[in-house]
This record gives sequence, C-alpha cells and structure tokens, in this order.
Amino acid sequence: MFADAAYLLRRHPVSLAGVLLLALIAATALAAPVLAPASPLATNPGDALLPPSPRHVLGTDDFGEDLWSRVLWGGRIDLLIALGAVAVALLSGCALGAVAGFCGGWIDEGVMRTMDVLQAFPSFILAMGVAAALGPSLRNLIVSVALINVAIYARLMRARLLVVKHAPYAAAARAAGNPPWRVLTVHLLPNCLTPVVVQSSLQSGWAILTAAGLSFIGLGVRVPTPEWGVMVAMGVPRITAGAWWISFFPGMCIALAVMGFNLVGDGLQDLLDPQRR
Amino acid sequence: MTLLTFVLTRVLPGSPIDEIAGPMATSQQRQALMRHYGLDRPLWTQYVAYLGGLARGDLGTSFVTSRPVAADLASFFPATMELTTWAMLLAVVVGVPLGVWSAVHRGTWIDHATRVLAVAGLALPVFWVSLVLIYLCFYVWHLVPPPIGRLPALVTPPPPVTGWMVVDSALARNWAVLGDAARQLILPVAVLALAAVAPLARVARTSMLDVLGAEHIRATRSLGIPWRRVVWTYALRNAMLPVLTMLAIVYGYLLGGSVLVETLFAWPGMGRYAFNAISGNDYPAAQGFILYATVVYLVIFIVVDVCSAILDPRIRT
Amino acid sequence: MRSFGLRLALAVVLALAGLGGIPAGSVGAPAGGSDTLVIAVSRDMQNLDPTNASSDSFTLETLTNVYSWLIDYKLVKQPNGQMIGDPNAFVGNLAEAYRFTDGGRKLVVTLRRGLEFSNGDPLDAAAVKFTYDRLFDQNATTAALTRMAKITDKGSVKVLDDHTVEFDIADPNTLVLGNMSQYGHAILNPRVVRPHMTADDPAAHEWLKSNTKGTESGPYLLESWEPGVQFTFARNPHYWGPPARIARVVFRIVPDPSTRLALLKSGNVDIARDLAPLDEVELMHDPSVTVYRFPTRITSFLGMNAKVPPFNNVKVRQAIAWATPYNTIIRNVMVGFARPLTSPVPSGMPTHTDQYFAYRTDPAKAKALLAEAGYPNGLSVTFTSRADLAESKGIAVWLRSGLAQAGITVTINEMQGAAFTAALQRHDLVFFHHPGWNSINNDPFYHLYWLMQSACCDYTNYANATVNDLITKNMISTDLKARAAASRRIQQIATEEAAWVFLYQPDLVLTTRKTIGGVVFYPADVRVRYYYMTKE
Amino acid sequence: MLDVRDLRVAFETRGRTVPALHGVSFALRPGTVAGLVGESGCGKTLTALAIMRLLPATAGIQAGDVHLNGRSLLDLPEREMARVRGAGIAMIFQQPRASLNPVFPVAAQLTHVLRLHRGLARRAALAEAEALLARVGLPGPTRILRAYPHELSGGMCQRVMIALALACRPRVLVADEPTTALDVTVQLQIVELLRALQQELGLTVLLITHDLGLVAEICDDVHVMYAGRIVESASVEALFRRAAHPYTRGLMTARVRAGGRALPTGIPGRVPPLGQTPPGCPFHPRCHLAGPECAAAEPPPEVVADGHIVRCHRWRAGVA
Repeated sequence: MFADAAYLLRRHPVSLAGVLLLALIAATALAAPVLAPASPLATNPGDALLPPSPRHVLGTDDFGEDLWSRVLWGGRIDLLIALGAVAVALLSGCALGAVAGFCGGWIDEGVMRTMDVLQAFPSFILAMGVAAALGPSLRNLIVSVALINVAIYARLMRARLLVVKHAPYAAAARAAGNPPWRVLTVHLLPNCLTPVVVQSSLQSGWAILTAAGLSFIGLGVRVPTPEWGVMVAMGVPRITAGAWWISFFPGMCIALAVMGFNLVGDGLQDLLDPQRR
Repeated sequence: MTLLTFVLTRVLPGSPIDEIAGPMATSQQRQALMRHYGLDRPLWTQYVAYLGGLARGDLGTSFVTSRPVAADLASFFPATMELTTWAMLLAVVVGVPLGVWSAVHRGTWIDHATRVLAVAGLALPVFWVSLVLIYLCFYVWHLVPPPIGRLPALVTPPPPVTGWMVVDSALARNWAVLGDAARQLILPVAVLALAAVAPLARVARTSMLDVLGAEHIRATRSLGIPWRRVVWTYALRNAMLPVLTMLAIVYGYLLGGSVLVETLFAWPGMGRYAFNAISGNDYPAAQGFILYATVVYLVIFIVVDVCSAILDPRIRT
Repeated sequence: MRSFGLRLALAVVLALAGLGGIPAGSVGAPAGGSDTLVIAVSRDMQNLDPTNASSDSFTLETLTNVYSWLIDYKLVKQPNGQMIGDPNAFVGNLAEAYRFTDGGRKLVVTLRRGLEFSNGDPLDAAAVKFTYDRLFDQNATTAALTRMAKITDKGSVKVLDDHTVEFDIADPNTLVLGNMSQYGHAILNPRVVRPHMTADDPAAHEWLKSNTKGTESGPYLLESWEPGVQFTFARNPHYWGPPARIARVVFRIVPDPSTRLALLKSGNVDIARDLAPLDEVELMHDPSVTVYRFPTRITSFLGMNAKVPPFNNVKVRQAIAWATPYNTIIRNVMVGFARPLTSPVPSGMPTHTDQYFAYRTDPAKAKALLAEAGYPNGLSVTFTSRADLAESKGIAVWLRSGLAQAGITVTINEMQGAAFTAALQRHDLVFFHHPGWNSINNDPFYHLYWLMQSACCDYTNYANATVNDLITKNMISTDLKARAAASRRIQQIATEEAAWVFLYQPDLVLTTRKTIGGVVFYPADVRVRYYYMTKE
Repeated sequence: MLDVRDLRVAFETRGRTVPALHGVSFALRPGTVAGLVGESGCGKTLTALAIMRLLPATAGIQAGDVHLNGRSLLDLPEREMARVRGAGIAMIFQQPRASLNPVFPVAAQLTHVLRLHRGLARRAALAEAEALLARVGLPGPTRILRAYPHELSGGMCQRVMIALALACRPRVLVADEPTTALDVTVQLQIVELLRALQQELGLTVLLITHDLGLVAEICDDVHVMYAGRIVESASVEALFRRAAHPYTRGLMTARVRAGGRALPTGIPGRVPPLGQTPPGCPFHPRCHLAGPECAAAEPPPEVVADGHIVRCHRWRAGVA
C-alpha cells in the first residue's frame, strides 16, 4: 500500500501537490496558536482596514483584526467544517445505504425514495433552507452542509453493498454462522469503503465552498468567528472601496484548500481503482 | 414530496405575517391576516387545501410578491434557464475537449496542467470570482455592460414568446436588444461555466481513459485511422455517456438557480426567488419553488435517458 | 463519419462569438436622457395597499410618490438653502384649506377644485368618504393610527358638500395632522377600487396589494412593475400640482451593494440606494457623485428585555450602557454617518434633551455597577443581531469586544430577517440591536407611546409606572407645556434607568450623480420624493 | 516481407521495467501463412501489437526492428504508421465483438475506412461495403450494414472485422486468435474463410494461436514462443515430423482436443509470470530434460536443419 502510494505520487505530481497543500494547511491550522501574532478576535478601532504591512502582513479588516491571525485560525474552523460535514454525511449516509442495501425490501425502497427526494432538491437551496431553519452557528452549518451529501453516500454504499453482498466470502461468513449484523459490519463494510473514501475527499472541498456560500448570504457561522467564508463575505463589499486584501487572502485559502482536497481525491481515485492505473 | 416541502417550509423560524403586518399591527390585526391567508387553521387542513389547489394547478399566492406563485415561476424560470443553458453549453465546449485532451496526454504536463486549471475553476468561491470579474471587466476595463440583470435599464424587453431574451429579441428581429441581452449574459455565463467545467472535464477525462483502453479503439487504430479521428470521432461518442449524466447533474444543479450569481448580477432568476421565499418565510413561494425544482430534476433525467439512448444503441433495446 | 462533438463545439462557439460580436451599444453608456431617472434599489416592493402596506422602505416610497393625501408637510428652505418638508408644519395637499373648529373637536377640510385621479375620474368628497370608510372597515394599521388621533370610526367622517369633509375628533389632541400626513391616508378612487371589493375581501386588499392603476393621485403613476426586475414611474398627467420634473423613473432591483456602487460610479444609474457606509464615504471623493446626508430622527438602540434576568436589574442595564463603545460604533460601523442618540426622544423631535445622558465608555464604572448588581466576576450574555444587516453585524462585534473590557462575555447570535422580526414582535429577544425606529409623527408622546407602552412595539418590555402614567396622561392633550415637562421627566427616568442603550441616529444618505438636483428631504417619514428631482 | 528482428518489449509498472519480449525474431515469406504458437501469456499478442505499434501505454519497445518490405516501421512517425496500418498490415482480434465500436452501426465503421483509405465517395463506399460483407460470407449484407455490433453474433462480428481489415487491402494480415472466442462450428467457418481469402488475395498472414491443430491445418511456417522468446522456428512439416524443443513436444502431446479454450498441457507447472523468468533457459524448471547448464545460461539458437532453428541446450537429447 505504501509502495503504491509512493509510486502514485511520483507518477502524479499534481496529487502530491494536493497532499502537500492539505498538509501545509493542516499544519498551519494546528500551529495557529504559535504562529498567529495576535488573537483572531482582537479588535482594534484604530487599526481598521489597514493594507498589508510589516506589522499586519495580510492587513486588517473592518474591526482592526489581524487578517494573518484570522486566516491561520480560520484554517481550523474550515477544516473542521469540511471534515465534520463529510464525517456526518458519511456516517449517516453510509449507515442508511448499508441498511437499505443489506435489508432490501420495503426498508430499501423507503430509504432510497427518501434519498431521491433529497437529491431532487437543488443542493445549495436545500442547505440554505436547513441553515435558515436552524439559525446560523458552526454546528448548524456543518449539519446543513452534511445533509446535502447524505444521499450521495447512501447511494454509493448501497450500490457497492449489493455487489459484495453476494461475494463468496460473504456467503462463507454467513455459512460460518455469523449473525447478519456481524456479516455486515465485519465482512461487508470494509469492502465497500473505496468509493466512499474517494468521494469524501472530493466532498470535503465542496463542503468548504458551500459553507462559504452560505456565509456570504448570512447563513454561515456567526461573526466574528474566523471562518474563511465569512471573512470573504465580509471583505467582498470592501473590494470596490479598494480594500481587496480582506477577501483576497481568505479567498485564496479556500481555493487552495478546495484544490488540495480535489487533487487528493483525484489521486485517490487513481490509486484505489486498479482499472485506471 | 409535497408533504416534505410543506413541512420543511413550516419549520422556518418566524412567520410571514410579521413581515406583512408591519411593526404597529395589533394582535387582532395579525390574527385577521392569519385568517385571510388561512394560516390560522390546523396544519393538516392547510396541507389538504394546498393539495386541492395543486390539483387545480394553483400553487397559491406569494406573500412577498402578491402574485400567484405559478405566474412568478413562469417569469423567473426563463431567466435562470437562459443563463444556465448558455453556461452549460460553454462549459461543455470547454470542459469536454479539456478532459479529452487531458486523457489523451495522460500523465504528461498537459494532463496535470489541465487538471489543475479545471480544479482551480471549481475551487474559487463563485461569489468571489463574480465580484472580482465585475470589478475588473465592468468597472475597470469596461469590457462588459453593467451587471444589472437581463437587459440594460432603459431597454424595452421584446414581446415574451419563449422567455429567453436572446431568442425573443431574435424572433422580434430586434437586433439591438439581442445584442444587449447577449452582452448582459457574457459575465454571469462565464462565471457559472467556470464552476461547471471542472466536473465535466473530470468525467470526460476518466471516461475517455476507459474508452481509449478499450479493445475496439485498438481495433480502429489497427485499421489505420488517424489518431485524431480515433479520439474525436470514435472514442468521444463512447465516452459521452458518463459525461451526459454529469451534465444532467450539473445542469439540474444550476437550474435550481445559483443564488449567489443571481444576486451579484441582479439576475431575476429562481435562485433569488427561492432565497427571498426562504428568508421572507413566503411559504407558497418556497413550496412552489421546491416543486418546480423536483419537476426540473425529473425532466432533465428523462431527457438524459433519451439522449443516452440516442448515443448508445445498446440502451435502446 | 460525422464528429458529433466537433459540430456541437463549432455551433456553440459560433453562437457565442456571434452574440459577443454584436456592436456595443450600452457598454459603459450613461443612464437614460435627462427625462429619465434610473435608480438602483436593493429590493423589490411588496404590498402596496396603502392602509395595510408592508413596512419596507421601497414600498412606502412608491406609495409616497404615487398617492396624495389631504394634508402634508410644509416645504421650507433651511438656512443652508436645503429644502425640507417641515415635520411640524402642515399645509393642505389635496386640501385647499383645513381648519380646526369647535375647540379642536372638528377638522374641516376643503378640497381643491377639479382634482382628478390618474385615470381622469374626479377626486371629490365622496372619494374621501369612500377612502375613510374602507380604512375603518379594514381596521388595519392606518385605522389604528387614525383612532389614536381620536378620529374613531366611519361616523366621524362626514361629507358636507362635494368639496368639504368634516372629521370629528373625540378628544382634541396634537397628533391628528401628523398621523394623517402619510401614505395610509392616500385618497382612493371608488370607481376603480369598488369593483374589486368582494365578500371574501371587502377591502379589495388583494387588488390594491399589487395595483395602483387608475387610483393614483400623486405626481407619478406606477407605469409598470416586473417583480424581481424593476418598476417604473411615469409622470401623472392628472396631478393637481406642479408636474414631476423628470418624466420617468426606473427602479432597477440590484440586490448586491457592491454592484449598486459600481453602477453609480460608472454612471449607469443616477442614484444608488442603500450603499455600505464605507462606500458612501469613499464616494465623497468622487467628483462625479454627490453624497447627500440628512440627519434623521431614527432611533437605533440596543434593547435589553426588562422582564428577563439579568436585564431586569437596572444596574446591569446601566453597566452595559457604561461599557458600550459608542464612539467606535459610530466611527467604525456608521463611518460617521450618524450622530449619538442621547435620549429615548431623538434629537430633532420637540422636547428632546440630552441633559440626562451621562454615559460614556467607561469599563471601570461598568465593572463597579456589575459588582453592585451582584456580578463581581462578570457576566455572560447572548446578543442577537440581524444576519442580513451589515451594521448589525458590525455592532455585534464591537459590542463583544467592548463589553469584554467590563468583564461581560458576549455570545453573538445572528438571526435572519424574518426570524428576527418575528422574535422582535413577540418581544422574545433578550439583548438585541434594533436597527432603527422612525416615528413618522414628530411628536414625543407618539414616539414614546409606541416604543415604551404599546403592546406591539415596547420590544424591551420596559415598564416604569411613572413613565406609563405620564404617557397616558399627556398623549391626548393640547397642553403643550405640561407635555414638554412630562416628556423631559420620561427622558430623565428612561435614560437614568437605561431603558435601552442609546446608540445613534443614522443619517439618511442619498448618493446621486452630480447631474441630479432638486433633492428635498422629509425628516418626518424619511421617504425620497422623486418628483422634485432634476437632471441636467 | 515482414521481418521482425530482435524485438524487445518491456512493461513500465510501478516505476520498474519488466521485460516481456526478450529479442523476438522471425520473418514472414510473402504469400504464406505463419503460425505464432505458445501458451497464454507467452507474448504472442504482445508481439503482434508491437508490430502494429499498438502497445498499451505501459509497454514500450526497448530494442529491435520491424521491417515491412524493407521499410523500418519502428522509426516511422505516427502519421506514417497510421497509413501503414490497414493498408500495409491489418489485424483481426481475439474478441470480435469487443473489437467493433458499440455505438456505430456496421455501415458507418466500414464506409469510413473505405473512404479514408481508398478515397471512395459515400455512395461508392456503401456499395463496396456491401460487396465486402458479401465477400466475407455474411448473408443479407444490407441488413448487416444497418446493424449495431451488439445485434450480431460473435461469428458475424468476426466476419465484419475481417471485412474491415480487408477493406484497406492490406498486404499482411495479423490474426490474433481469431477463432478462440467462437463456437466450434463457427471456428471452422472462420478458418475456412481466412484460408480462402488468403489464397485468393495472396495475403501474407501471421496467425497467432495456441491451437497446434489449426496450425497444422493452414500454416506454412511455425514459430513457437515461450516466455517472450521464440524457442523454435520451422516449417509445418518439419515441426510436426521432428519437433526439437521439449516445450514444442509438450504442446503437441497436449493437443488432444482441437480448440479447447484452456489448454491442459502435458507440461507440468505454469508459464512464469512476467518479471519472474528464471535464469538460464526460461523453460528449465518445467523441462524433463533440464540439466545444470540449462539453469546457468540461456541457450543460443541452433540450426536443426535448413530453416529449422531451436533454442535448447539439450535438444539433441530430446530428439534422440
């Protein structure tokens, strides 16, 4: 597996770049308390809207908060959103898909029709509706972003499960007297995870973008949480007034993180799908 | 489906009456309005009434625009449809060749570069790109007209036939308006296409790689057919099926209305409508929108099925 | 063999190239000629029924420009040459003259001769009677405001002759003219409206919500309304007064403020509404743009629910009032487009005084008060702001850091517009920013009644027996001296008790191209009258 | 006619180079049928693809040369090579159905080739296509022209493929297990067709097969491959009279039933997987004659008789 990965990274410098990007972002986010010169929430009325300078390397925003510190801390929030939303979607989606695929019958029918309905909604509008209903907060943002992806995982999981369900080893496990839940969790699920893993990486990028979009229309996390989407949203009206740096740097961070997740997802796809090697 | 949308709109916090009644309304006035809109009845009665209306093709009346929701949808839908369709066409024209090119040059710097480019297009927050492009292309360079919607402020729209400004003005042989409408489209179409290129290119690439590895491609090459023709004629058509499905997904997604792009370009489309409906607790409008989105989703997938059958004879039988 | 992809690509490229290549006509072109005014507005109008209209600013502005009512504010020239509609001086509008008789128990209004609605129908006493009958039958907001001024029911409105109408006033008071000088009292055309009255909808509310055709009596008529896109005014040829200077006004709905700004700067619109304060400051340096700023009487305050702990404790409210960073908020959020609010009665309203306002930003004093209140170790509160208002967000952030200095930890809770309004009107909000209340009647008791006593709008549940008593006694009264004294007393109590945190009175900022003139300001209702405007 | 010299092909996987063809050499005489024989996985198809320069992206030609009528094919630019394919050498494949593009009807594929290679107009191409289909023995050619590959049987597909290959009028035809995937009865028909066409058109044919019965039936020369090497070359008569290589003899004893898909050889063990070729003679672990020298060095080609070459240290022991 490691040899595979090493080979792949050599053949796919772009994926390697993605991994490095994500590693960099994760590292800076983790090291934010050490790297950040100021608290991300330290307001200063006299320092509002300063352009980048040696004192504030990325400038300051409306509240005189140091953007460099906020960008660093924002990495934590955004990675949390990405991973949180994907984790929630993955766990609930896979659970639903697994149950549907494993049980079949009316349970399958019911679960999958519900997923159909979920997917028929335009996803951003669905997220918007849920976020509006729950009110803006980090937790609700994660939930609304997760909800729009549940169906994807449920579908992937069910499709894969239907394939492996009849594999010889599954029959063997059943014949050995394992109870159904054990067959499902121990013998079947591990064999269904490949497409799910690939999807997760791609969805993480989407999650950050969706969250940023929700923030832009005021349904994201609460101010003054240092989240990149909110920061871009706050800075966007300042572009025309010349204060480009407020939205530019967090915008670049979003772009880099999303690119990282996407490139890694691409790479994973190649790595885990033997046909496409 | 209708039940779900009904419940979903009702869990929105707040009530439309507070906005309608204004701050000074007394509780009796508020109650009178509730009665007027039938909001005082139990939820299930409201639901039955809503279903009854639906059966007659009546989607109710929007609280915000005070017009029948059906009429609202009919006027907002073509705006989104026109924007989205042009964007999709552009994305296909750019994304599919990019994906194919990338697949053909697999593993080379061309492949890497196109993939990075495509992913970059996807990775930029759309509202951020929109604003930067508006700022540069309109405000600084004057390349495009102001982002003021479908037509400049003082232009009289052509008589509506299809609801597509470009088509309607062509039908009316009003070339000046046609030009105006087309120029208004340039920037929002470009922004939407930017995000749609990446998924199309990605699918085109993977699917093309699959096809290029197929026996029949080798057989075709063994007949001395030039590589270019093999790729663009023989392989492309085989590779189009997954692309078509992705196209449908993206198209359906965009037809739901891109709230952000429509907001920034003052485009009177479905996304804006839905946003206003949700933030204004406009139940009938929100329900109508969701119903519309579902229908669009179904229609698109039927169209895709038909197109797949045309592309691939094996599906026909 | 045909190449499907290639052909499709070619077709699209040709189509796009063809469209893009059509000669430019409007790229960067200025807004319409001198006969048309183009305005970028942030949102659409909603419900146009004058007596039961939605309260958003563009709906009310439209009503104000397309309808006329009997009595209106008097135009006066200020020392600086600016024309304003004096909120405390009234003149006849559709009325040629009006007079109080019977010791203020009757208001007799004489209509101008030959008044017509926009469709040419006569506007006479019968139309006035029809209007007020409908108003009372409908019993909506305007009816409540009319009753407030003691014109109590249909029977109080009598037609004396074709041109004369008499209003009975149950108790003489100072509120009548101010309450009548607004869109709710727009005279409606019975010949147009009556056919839309049905058993289900006796007030023709459904029709009036989205129609004005034929019943307009103001300088403009609503020529067209494409929901979500634009609405247009055209000059009303049947208007009695001086005709609107500019023939057409086009309101274009442009939801994003940066886009509106760009449109104004590039000259694609004549006026851009609702810009961000920071952009407005920037525009002051733009030689092609005029930034008008008018001081308003709009009160923007922080509400603290007096029924909910810890805000039921006067000391806690005072502590917050001492900890609030007033100057920072005015300087950084409003960028100077506001002046401090120093009393529940705003500056510009009769009897306003700032002599009781002692608050400054003094965290030490706030801490001391908190300790007295039993919170020596600080306090945690949740502050609710409107997610869709930039200034509300800004205030939340500054307040959070300001109050932190005094040991008060603030958690910010943002609510969407509709949810915020609903919670506000149920008086459910505990600690929140009220973006601005404007009392259309420039009368302190009108103002105080609504914000401190009424069931609807005493959002903070503020209840002080003395204050209540003084409002009840003096609201309906013509004893100006007693009223002034009572108003001062109320201001003293409410300020000392920190009924609210008094934040600021925002300016009305109107940003226009240099070519636009004739801007007249009406402090009473803060609505823009487009019919005075000129364009070079 | 077609001359393959010391052809070396290797796979590039996981950053490693795994040789697959270790210097394959043979020549086709004009107008004859040569068989390329061996178990699955010994590099027969790879040899054919290398000749056509249609190797998968992971495989590359390391050394050697392929000459067609004295012209080196490996040095040709891709554009020229495309011209050689079809007109110079055509190829038919193991899986006839998979070799036809599923989304185009037969007519489209056939006329395209005719128009491209022979410059026929649309109408003429259609007529020629019909004639070709008739020539390869397809009944009702007009109906077949309209059909899609999935609507045809495997045998019909192979006939269409043959028609496609013949459409360019090639000089050399490479037939890669043309009958393996087909029913037994159909196999015979296709073999008959190939033989008839070969004689009629004077084609030079390289027939790749694991079926020695088929070889005996239609080939003039035989080249036996094992683990990426030609281990024995001879005329059919010479080979069947006196096979020199123990591997060839193993193959012949196994030839009980003609056309069995998986060949139960009389040889113990299996073909070594790529990259795990044993040192010395690659066949020695399976060879009943193997001696110590077999593991030490790869045997050089030795002449058994005129035109009969073998690579075995101990062939004499076997023949004796």
